[in-house]
Amino acid sequence: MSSIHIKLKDKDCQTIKEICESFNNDPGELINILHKAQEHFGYLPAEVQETIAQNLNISVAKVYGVVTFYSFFSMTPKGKHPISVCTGTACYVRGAEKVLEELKKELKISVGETTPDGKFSLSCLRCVGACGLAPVVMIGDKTYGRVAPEDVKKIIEEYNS
Amino acid sequence: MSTVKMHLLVCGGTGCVSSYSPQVAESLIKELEAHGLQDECKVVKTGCFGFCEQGPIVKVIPDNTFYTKVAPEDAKEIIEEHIIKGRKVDRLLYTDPKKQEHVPDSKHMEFYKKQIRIALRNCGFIDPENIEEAIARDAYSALGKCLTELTPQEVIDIIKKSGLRGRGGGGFPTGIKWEIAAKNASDQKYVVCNADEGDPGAFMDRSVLEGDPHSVLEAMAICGYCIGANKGLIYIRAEYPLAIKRLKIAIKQAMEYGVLGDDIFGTGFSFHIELRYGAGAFVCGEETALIHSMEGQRGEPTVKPPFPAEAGYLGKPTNVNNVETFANVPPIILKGAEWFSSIGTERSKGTKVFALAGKINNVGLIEVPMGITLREVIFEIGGGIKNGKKFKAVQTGGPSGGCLTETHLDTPIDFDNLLAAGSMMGSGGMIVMDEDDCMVSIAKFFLEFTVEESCGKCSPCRIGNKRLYEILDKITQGKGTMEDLELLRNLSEVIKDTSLCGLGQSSPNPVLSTLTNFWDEYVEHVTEKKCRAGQCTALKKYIIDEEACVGCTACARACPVNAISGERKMPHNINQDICIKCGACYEKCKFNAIFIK
Amino acid sequence: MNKIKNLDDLRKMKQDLQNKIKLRERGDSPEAIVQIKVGMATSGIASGAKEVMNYLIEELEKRNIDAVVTQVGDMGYCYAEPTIEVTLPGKEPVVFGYVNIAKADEIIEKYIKNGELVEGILPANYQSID
Amino acid sequence: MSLINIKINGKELQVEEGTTILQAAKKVGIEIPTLCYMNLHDLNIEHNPGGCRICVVEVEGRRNLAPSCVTKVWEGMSVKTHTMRVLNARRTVMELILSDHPFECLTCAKNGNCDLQKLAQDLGVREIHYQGEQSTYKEDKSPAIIRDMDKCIMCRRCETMCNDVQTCGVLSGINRGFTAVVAPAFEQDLIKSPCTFCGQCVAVCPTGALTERDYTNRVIRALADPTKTVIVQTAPAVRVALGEEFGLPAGTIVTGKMVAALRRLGFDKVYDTDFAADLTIMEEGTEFLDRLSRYLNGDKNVKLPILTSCCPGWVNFFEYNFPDMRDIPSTAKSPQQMFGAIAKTYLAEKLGVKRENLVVVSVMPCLAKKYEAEREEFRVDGNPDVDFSISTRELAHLIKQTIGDIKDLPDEDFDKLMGESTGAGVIFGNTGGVIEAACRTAYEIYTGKTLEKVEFHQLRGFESVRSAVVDFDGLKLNIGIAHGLGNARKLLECIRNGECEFHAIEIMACPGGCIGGGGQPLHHGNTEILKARAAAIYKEDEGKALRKSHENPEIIKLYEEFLGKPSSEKAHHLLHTKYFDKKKRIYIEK
Repeated sequence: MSSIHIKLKDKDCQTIKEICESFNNDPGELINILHKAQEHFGYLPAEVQETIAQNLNISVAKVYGVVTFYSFFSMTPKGKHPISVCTGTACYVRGAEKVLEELKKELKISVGETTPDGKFSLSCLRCVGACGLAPVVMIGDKTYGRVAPEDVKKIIEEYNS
Repeated sequence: MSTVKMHLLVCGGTGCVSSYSPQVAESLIKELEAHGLQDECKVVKTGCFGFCEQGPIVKVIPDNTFYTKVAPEDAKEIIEEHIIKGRKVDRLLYTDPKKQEHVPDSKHMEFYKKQIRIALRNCGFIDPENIEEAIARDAYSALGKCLTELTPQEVIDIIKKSGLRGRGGGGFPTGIKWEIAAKNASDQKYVVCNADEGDPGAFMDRSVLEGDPHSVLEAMAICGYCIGANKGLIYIRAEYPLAIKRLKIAIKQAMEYGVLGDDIFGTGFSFHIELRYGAGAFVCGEETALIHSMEGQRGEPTVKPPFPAEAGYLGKPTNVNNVETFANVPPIILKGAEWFSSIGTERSKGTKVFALAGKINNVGLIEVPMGITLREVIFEIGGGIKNGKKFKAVQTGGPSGGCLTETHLDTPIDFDNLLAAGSMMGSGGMIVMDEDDCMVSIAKFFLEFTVEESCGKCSPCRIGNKRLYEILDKITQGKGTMEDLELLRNLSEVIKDTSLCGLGQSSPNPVLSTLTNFWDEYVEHVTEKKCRAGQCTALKKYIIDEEACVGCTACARACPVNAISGERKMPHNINQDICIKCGACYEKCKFNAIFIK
Repeated sequence: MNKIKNLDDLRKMKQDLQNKIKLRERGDSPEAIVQIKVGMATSGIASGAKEVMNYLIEELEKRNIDAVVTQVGDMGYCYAEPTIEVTLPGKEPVVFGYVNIAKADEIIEKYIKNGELVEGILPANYQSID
Repeated sequence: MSLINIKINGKELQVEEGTTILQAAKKVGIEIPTLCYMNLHDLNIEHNPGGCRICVVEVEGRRNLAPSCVTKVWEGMSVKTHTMRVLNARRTVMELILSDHPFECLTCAKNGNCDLQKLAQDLGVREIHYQGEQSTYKEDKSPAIIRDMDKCIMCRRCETMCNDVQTCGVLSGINRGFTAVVAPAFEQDLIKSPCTFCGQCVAVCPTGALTERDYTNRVIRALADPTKTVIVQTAPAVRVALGEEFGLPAGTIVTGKMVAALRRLGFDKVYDTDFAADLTIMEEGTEFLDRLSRYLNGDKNVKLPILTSCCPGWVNFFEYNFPDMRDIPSTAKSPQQMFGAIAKTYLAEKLGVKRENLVVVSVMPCLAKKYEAEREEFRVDGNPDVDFSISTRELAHLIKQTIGDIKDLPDEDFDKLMGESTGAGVIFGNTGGVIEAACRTAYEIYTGKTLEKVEFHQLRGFESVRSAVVDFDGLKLNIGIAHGLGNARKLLECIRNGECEFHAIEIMACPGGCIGGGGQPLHHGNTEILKARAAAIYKEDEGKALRKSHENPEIIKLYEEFLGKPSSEKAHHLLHTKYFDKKKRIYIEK
């Protein structure tokens, strides 16, 4: 997993400390703690994981092992407009793959990447439960249903203006 | 109170929410207020109606008018025409796909006719964020009955007698599971609700949690009473924000009303429930993996025994059931084991919720009695295949299941029949495929999922599934051999036979079932390099119809690899060796002279 | 907030709350109870259909009769407005014309409670309107 | 324990409840192949994740095959271990594992000593039907350990050793599915991790994924260089294990043949680390007595217990994990480094060789010694006190490449000046040995009396954490001993929390002490081998004429001619060191 490096400010370390304390510094709550930290920082850079490990008194390798196990956790910041394509079965049989290909072509990035300008990031989701609207693309909190590959350009333009 | 003469139920499930049902509800309220009708007509945001295909849904009570695809702008017309003048808004009514007629109310919809709603009894009926509506519908009455009238063993006996089996996939008898956990003595035990619904294309658990969270909370408390646990944990996907929100509200309200917490109903029994979040790992649906995940570890399954009922969460006896299983419990307690077991088949009692999706007219969530046939589900409830195409297969059981064909359409659906047919019940995903779906590609799609979701702990699953995927990919690329088909089968068998957990033990099912049911299609891919569904890009052939081609050269100019040659005003030709099958020529041709073979 | 201290509290609360959703439960299985449709088109409203409807809803509730009252558009009997259609469980629908409050009371007491016919039934050569 | 009746391949037998199928089969002589499974029962380490699925067997009534290493028997169980279904499964799984393993056997460090290779042969794999993408990772070359994760088969023994046994927490399973592998945090190199280089991961790795950094090439080059004087020192635990590499039974003492072999390899002088061990006792013992007497006189600035510091894995461990307590270990360098420091000063002068032309090689049972030799503080103007440290295994390779075998070599003696040693130096190789050696000397210096019996049996044994009382003529000293870093952690936490009081503590990073070091011939989980090595160490001690460090004539001479007294200024300069706080070091690449 590639990662970018940041320097944590004292304030950030304090936030992490508080998150850990809110879970009694219990290593059993690691996943909940990571959720909170990701909510706060937007992603989980190495330094954040390191600080969590110190607070919980567990090895940072263990934290990293957990972070890399779960697809919800990310070590790279998402774009300003995170794009998620549902690749659940219902969306698959209704052409999600072609929509994904089109998005990759349009944004010139692959899944898991962010555009150089930090505007868009692309990821896949397993079923957002809007199977009736398949294929579904989410940009931020907004859901686009029945998306055809031809629609991709137009949708992206909404965010480019 | 009695002046309220109408209710407008607006679906607040995730599907409808993402097509703006909250805004619809808002507009309706605004319109009602504008006409001074707010006391006569109430807008209620409910859980999912199941009919997601046509969302957002607004249902008018008491006449059961079922409005589909309602936009916020439609609110004015609904209020002014229907509510005030009693005239239904025809254009928003559901159109029957077969008869092409508007259906006046839900009672006349094929979609609902054959359904029996037990687990979904309150979904689309009550406001899930209001415990009072749940209580009015008997919530916590079953818990009250258990705590005051029945011993734990008596409750277990009722569940055993009802024949309820786990709805999460395995189909293990719920009563027996509870009994084992009850018998393992310990100072602390746990009840865990598995809400880590991960099957791509299944969302029944989420619908229950979003539409009727109290039924799950109540059932967990009942389970706690039976096995001697006072703590419950719900392991829920972090990707379900709405369900999480509603669960939190429900837990808070239940605590306030005293139906959860300490000394419930003054009986001395206490039960507390906490939420734990999943983080995107399908394998955590496996109960040992789920427990490790709740303990803050990598969600890697461990060998059973020991079963969670012996040593589960934090090493303590733990009973894990899935959401739908729990949702069935309160009605069984209230209405009796006989009532429940009168529904269903010999060995599969009650109902099952399915998420119907794919190439079908009525996509949505349905609850049907066990023993119903696939034909009834697909062609009656589901309204048949979309766009009048031909039915090809139905995939049940998600990535662990298999593809069933026309020959299985009249098989009664239950745990054992599906297993015998080479698929499984799974959590209830049901994806319908038509003639445009390539079965090799479908198997590949599921394997891609498994490869990504395998935890990597045991070698057959970690490497074997990857190799299965690679062989399938090779076949869809037109590079497969007959020997590959043999290897696929052997490898599939070995992975099933040797994998550590349920994920690997069932992951080859999509391969095996398609190999069995669609052998010809595999052979075609291998020997004729042909994909009859036209889905495998590498096997597509773009050919110019010499009769239709006028030699305009548009295609030749569009071809990025110069595979098209021909004189101006003469029929052109595509060199198949050079063609990269990008389809650019096909799109450019104005004379429909290029066809795909 | 009333904390539920024992099972009786829960049962009582359930009784009290049932009204909230009674409408929906009745709507869910209308064939088992009395169904009343009130013609509510513009002409109906003008001729007092709304008052009749409110009266019916309130009185049925008071007199403890499980019924579902819905409004429909023009029933095709403009001359006899306001009109209502009553369907008793298991019986054919019957349409009454010129219904005012007094008539409504009579319909409840005689036809709905005892199945006795009441004056004012309109000819049955129509189709029920949804 | 109740007995249970089972049937394996038709054979009926009774076994204790809780026995696994694997153990039960072994009882009746049926060998079920295993790969990820590891059982170090004397050390209470059992690793059975059930991950490789090689040991699967057929159990009557069970739908799928059962992993025999974790499946416990039940009454009436009927097992078949070698049916065609089982063989096909095992062979297919093996093919799968090999399909994701590089075919580099010829150049692999583990060639001929690889569990995977042997198993593939045993299972008769001749062709790999399932080919496809192979996982690739960047190679991680630390001064001590090389990680080549392309060869990892995810048995995860290393993870167990690193986390459960040694509690270093360096390695963890990361990623999932096909990309799952064992790695340090952020897949950084070991050198940037809190790795102690104890080498226990290397010792248990069934493939070539984890191996020692091989310095034999550098040694060969030095030996070939006529301008260099190359000398060698050999640690106590090497001589009782080297023979195993040449087919001798475990516990065979090959000191003399080892010396002969080293001479034939071309080393100019062959010396003994045991000599430096005696020197360590002089310094550490003096420091201990000094701290003890000040402590007894009520000096509040003195901290007890004193902790031994001769194990470099242990030193790394407390620098990372207990930096707040780094003032309590003895400041005495390890024997390897004491040897180097004296060799490059005193000896260089005696031999008339310039420091930069003197190459000091050490043969160690240890991988952390390689890292220790590279520490900045053990250099003078960039020139290291110890140039290269090679493991017992590397020495064996070198001998095999050149001389062939050691069995027929004559027994030869170490060279003079730094070759003489006492029994006290020898027992450094066992857990409890350092503290016993220290007691032998400290007792005599403290009491002024001669020990009647030099053995302190209360300090010996295999128990992971031990405590014993040693009577210094009325002064009762509480001694603590731990081997294995996980046990060390327990002991240190106990001290930190003020829950236990000791005067002195010996800690060895590896289970069993140096005889079980990460550089020793692989014991493949057989603790009988460790016990035989330990017994041999004590036997060597018994055979020595001198058994107390302060009686070593070469040591006496060294102090007389060069160092003055133990703990003198010169001794401090050359033989003592300081420790660093490495906890705060951020292990993230900048």
